[in-house]
Amino acid sequence: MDWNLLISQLVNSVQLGLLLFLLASGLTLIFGIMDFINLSHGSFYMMGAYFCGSIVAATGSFFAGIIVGLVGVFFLGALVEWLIARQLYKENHLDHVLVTFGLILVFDALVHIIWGPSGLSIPLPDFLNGQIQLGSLVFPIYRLVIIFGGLAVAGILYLLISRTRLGMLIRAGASDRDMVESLGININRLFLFVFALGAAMAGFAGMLIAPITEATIGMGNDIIIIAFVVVIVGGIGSIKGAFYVALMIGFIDTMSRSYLDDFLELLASTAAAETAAPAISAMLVYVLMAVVLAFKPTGLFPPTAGNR
Amino acid sequence: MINRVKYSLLVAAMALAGTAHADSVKIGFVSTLTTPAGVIGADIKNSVELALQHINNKMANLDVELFLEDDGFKPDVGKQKTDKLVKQNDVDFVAGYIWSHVLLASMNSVLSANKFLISANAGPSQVAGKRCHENFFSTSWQNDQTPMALGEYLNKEGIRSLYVMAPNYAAGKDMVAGVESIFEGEIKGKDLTKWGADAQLDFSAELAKAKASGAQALFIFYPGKAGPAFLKQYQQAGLQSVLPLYSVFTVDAISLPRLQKANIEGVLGSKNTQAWSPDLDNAANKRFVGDYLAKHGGYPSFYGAQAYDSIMLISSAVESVNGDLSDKNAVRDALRLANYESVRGPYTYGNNGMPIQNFYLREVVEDDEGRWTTKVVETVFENHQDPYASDCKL
Amino acid sequence: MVNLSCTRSGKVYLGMLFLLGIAPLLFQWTNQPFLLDLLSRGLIIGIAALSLNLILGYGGMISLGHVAYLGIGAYCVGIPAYYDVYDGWIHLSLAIVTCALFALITGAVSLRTKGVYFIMITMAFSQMIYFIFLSLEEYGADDGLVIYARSEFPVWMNMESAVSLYYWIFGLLILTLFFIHRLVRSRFGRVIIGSKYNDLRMQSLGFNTYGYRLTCYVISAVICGLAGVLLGNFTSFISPEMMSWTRSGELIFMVIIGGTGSLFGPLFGALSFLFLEEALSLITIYWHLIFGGLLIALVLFGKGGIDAWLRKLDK
Amino acid sequence: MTQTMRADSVLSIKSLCKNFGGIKATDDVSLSVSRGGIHAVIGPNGAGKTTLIAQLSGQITPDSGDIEFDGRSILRAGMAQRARAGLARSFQITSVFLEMTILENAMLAVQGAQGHSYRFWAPTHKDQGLADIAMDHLMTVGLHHRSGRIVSSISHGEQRQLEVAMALAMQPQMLLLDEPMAGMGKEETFRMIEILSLVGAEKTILMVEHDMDAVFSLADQLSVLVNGRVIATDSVAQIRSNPEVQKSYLGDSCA
Repeated sequence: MDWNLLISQLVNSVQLGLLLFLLASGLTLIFGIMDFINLSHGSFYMMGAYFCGSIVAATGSFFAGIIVGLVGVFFLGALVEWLIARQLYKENHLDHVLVTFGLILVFDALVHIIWGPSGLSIPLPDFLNGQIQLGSLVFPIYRLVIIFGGLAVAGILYLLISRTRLGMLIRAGASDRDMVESLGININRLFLFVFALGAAMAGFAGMLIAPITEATIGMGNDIIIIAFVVVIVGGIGSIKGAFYVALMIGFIDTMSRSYLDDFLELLASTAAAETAAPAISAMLVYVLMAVVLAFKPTGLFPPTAGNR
Repeated sequence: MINRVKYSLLVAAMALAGTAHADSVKIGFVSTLTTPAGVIGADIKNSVELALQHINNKMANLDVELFLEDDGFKPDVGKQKTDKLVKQNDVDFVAGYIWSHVLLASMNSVLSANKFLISANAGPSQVAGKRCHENFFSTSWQNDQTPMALGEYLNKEGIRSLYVMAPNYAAGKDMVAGVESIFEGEIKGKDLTKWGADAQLDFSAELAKAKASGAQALFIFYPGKAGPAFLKQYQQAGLQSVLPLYSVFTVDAISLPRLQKANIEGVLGSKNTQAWSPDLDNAANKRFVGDYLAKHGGYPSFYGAQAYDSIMLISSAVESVNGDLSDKNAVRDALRLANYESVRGPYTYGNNGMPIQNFYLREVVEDDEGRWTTKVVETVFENHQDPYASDCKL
Repeated sequence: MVNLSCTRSGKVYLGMLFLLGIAPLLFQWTNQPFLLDLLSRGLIIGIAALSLNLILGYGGMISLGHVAYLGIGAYCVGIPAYYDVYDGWIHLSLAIVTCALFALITGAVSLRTKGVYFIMITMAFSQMIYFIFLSLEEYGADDGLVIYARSEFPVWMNMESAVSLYYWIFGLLILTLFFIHRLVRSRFGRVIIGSKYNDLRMQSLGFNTYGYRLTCYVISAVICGLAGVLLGNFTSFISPEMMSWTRSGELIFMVIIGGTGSLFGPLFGALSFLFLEEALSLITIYWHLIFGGLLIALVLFGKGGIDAWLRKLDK
Repeated sequence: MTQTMRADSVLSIKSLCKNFGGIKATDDVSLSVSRGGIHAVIGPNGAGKTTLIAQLSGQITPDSGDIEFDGRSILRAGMAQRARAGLARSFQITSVFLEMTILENAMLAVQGAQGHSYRFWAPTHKDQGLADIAMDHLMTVGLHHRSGRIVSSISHGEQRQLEVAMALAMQPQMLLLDEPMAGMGKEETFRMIEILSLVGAEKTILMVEHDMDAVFSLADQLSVLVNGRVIATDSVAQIRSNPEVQKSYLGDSCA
């Protein structure tokens, strides 16, 4: 066993898990509170990356890109809520899926028109581009930045949810919407805020990953399905569930990508193992979901509702 | 309402098909215009348009009608579009195809209709070997050849062990097979990563493995958008000093400007192999690259060069039969001669329609105007034929 | 239940079916082989949409994994053909058995969940199938499998020519329509419809709805698998890409565009979807923008889909 | 606790308990419903009446205790199985099929009583065997002349009547009625009392009800449920004069 490799892969899996959490936490809130399935949540991830990339290109400052990008996605989220999502909370899930799928197409095409098909690279400031030596291990600094950024946002979200009045309302909304309404809260404004907050977190995830993978069209469409898996397995509306499951899926995905082919070679020919390994490691996430739902049909951490 | 729409669509489609001229050369061109890979398609489109401009949109005094189709990076869509070109537009030639799996899915539609298929990029081993066809010609290469050239160079450099990474699809497997077939050292490890519209772009786990493997060098094949993403992560992981990078079809005129923008200087000086380079010294190439630079402000990619050649190849055949496309045998014989000024210099065709051509080692350099581009260092293979030609029974 | 030929919408539907029946003659006459292709494809997808509508529209089971069966059906042509087994009866029976088995197993697990969880677990199972085929090096994996010859049947019913294949498709379409028409009016169908509206109530009426829903799910999967056999023959190529979850999403949209829970709606929803896709992509490479906009507008303003619009004729 | 165990009891509930996150919704409930009578369970809001019905019908599984129906424990049977065994239930919130006609609703219930429905071909609307029986039950509740109406277009009271007709159509031994008068006006309540007294002559009924007038005019036996516990079970007259019941229930809510 190569311990250095194992530790590197653990770090990588935490990084992936936190990115997933940033996406999934907003998704699970929107899902839990508004009962709204937002397939286009991944579009905010993409828009975050593009906003940030444009600002970086214009100002040369990565941090300006992050700040302005966050504000931009927050307002974009608010706009989508106000224009479209709000009309649909009372409709059935099928309508949500249809409309938000339409939104994905619209966002992708808009990005294609505005930024072209080639994608946008986001240069990092030099001090983030290097590596850091910890004992015999070498980590790319930026990967650690992603981890700290993700943890910081998770921490802020935790404080917001557990320590503030707003958080109390959000928590209450996730488990019992009628209760919040009966408290005389302006439910429209709460929904608007939650939606925009979720969008901003997704956008933040996009900004974090874009310096590595570039901002590209449709970059959110693949990861959003994994984020949905996180939400479902974690239990709809459960931030805690989203956190644990995101880390778990990050772990499963990274570890299977790094060790599965060696393992499969014990069972099948090398050529077959090489082809099968990436597919099977991608499949494990779905196997996990199916198994969890088979035994716990409402996910691992369903938010406990007062009445049922 | 929808019925009326449907009806008028039907009428429109019929009208569209009815306008086809009898006195024109019809060329269908399939590439990828949407999805992030659309950036390749854009370069190809520019080059095809430039080629048509260079021949004044005429072949043997016939107007050229070009039907550009988008495969959406999906084999089944590519096949659907190919069927449309063959059946509705009744084209004489179908050219293009960036992706091997799209070509494999689509080729039967063209060949069984007794039309000519000119691959401007994809060169899967199946087409070169068992599934070869007399109406198939390539203006690119067979997938294995370029990595073979690289493997040859690695041997010469005395590199003894290698880690290999490529996307998990037809071309990726061919590339890996190509380098493995000729590399004499040890392959320390290999990763085939998820490809397609939702390709894997975060290579953290694989890079960590590659580094831990203790290999002397890293071989990769990451075309399109995955290339820059990979190179960035490679640099961020600080692997330049530990694990020198050798690539095929990854560092090109599409990725270099973006790498330059992102300050990925690690790529400067890196080596790759290719059958073409923008600095190749021949008249056709100078005209192509010069005009492309003037028109679009950047270098054309090898995709563009091959697409440009595909139009020129077709043109040469149409000219030689004086526009009489009904004589398929004559057209085929003319194509087989490759009697045109290719931007890669002269080459010939093997029995399987694959070029027999030179392969060069190229280095990434900065040109006089500060743009990053590639420059030929040496010729690795001369008049190289692909290894599958012997499997082809033509 | 009113008879089809008595209402104006019914007459429109029957008229369109008639047009579909004579379409090959029209296309041959006008020399439009590609339109026949387009229509063949449309009808195959249409059958798949009808089968999805059986569980989604009538049974309220929103499956985001239905294309898996289309893909399994197609691979049931492709894999035997890879071993030079071209007997059509083998292909058909293989597709029926495989789809039924897979539906039985996955349905038994999936139907324990409700609502969004059902949507996601069906998606998970179809992704598994997608990745399984993606991992099968022998059958082309990512690159897909080219099918070099069509399924073989006795001469009088072979599917060699484009027209004879079209009539195969048309035949299955008519059978499917008639079967679903009878099914939803039978005792079984009433139970399925009842459990869509109120599953608890159905149980309290003594129906073990789980069993009925599972049966319905299996029937729907088998129909979709048969459409898959035709799809494999039609495209003569099958790749895992054809089973990705987005394609299942598209299938749902076809059902909604056509009108959920209506007999003919999904068929014409599928045809409109595909024609629109084809037509818009002719106009501009940015066609997704228009298409997406239309989908949004459809939900916000066009309740009930094509079927609802046509039914306005009846009033 | 008053516990009357008679030999001829159809349904007997033994020490039934159900907790929801620390709240005792059903707290050691024991009851016995004798054959042929109307047994009513009353209690304030949140006393656990609907939870009790839900456990009897199989919708909710109790934490402990036993339910015997017709001498056999039905604890392990699912909802559908209990319904087929002759224990029919109506719901507090009207849950007839709004999109179907009155007749179609009743026919579904008849279908439920007639064994399995794995019949895929013959259309039900031509099935005279189903329709005739359904019409009989609709006649009992007085809806037969409106059988073609879509349920969403009839009044709330009529929907409640349809609920009862559907429960009857299952040909049960016993009916579990969850607030059959819920949300009804005076007229409608009166009509329902009439129907239920007619039905009660033939079937055993266990009903949960708020409307005291209705309960007092219909029930033979009464149980009072407060905070998940049965505080009294007795005849109507006895309960009316029971001081504890007066204090804890009747006094407050029926001012």
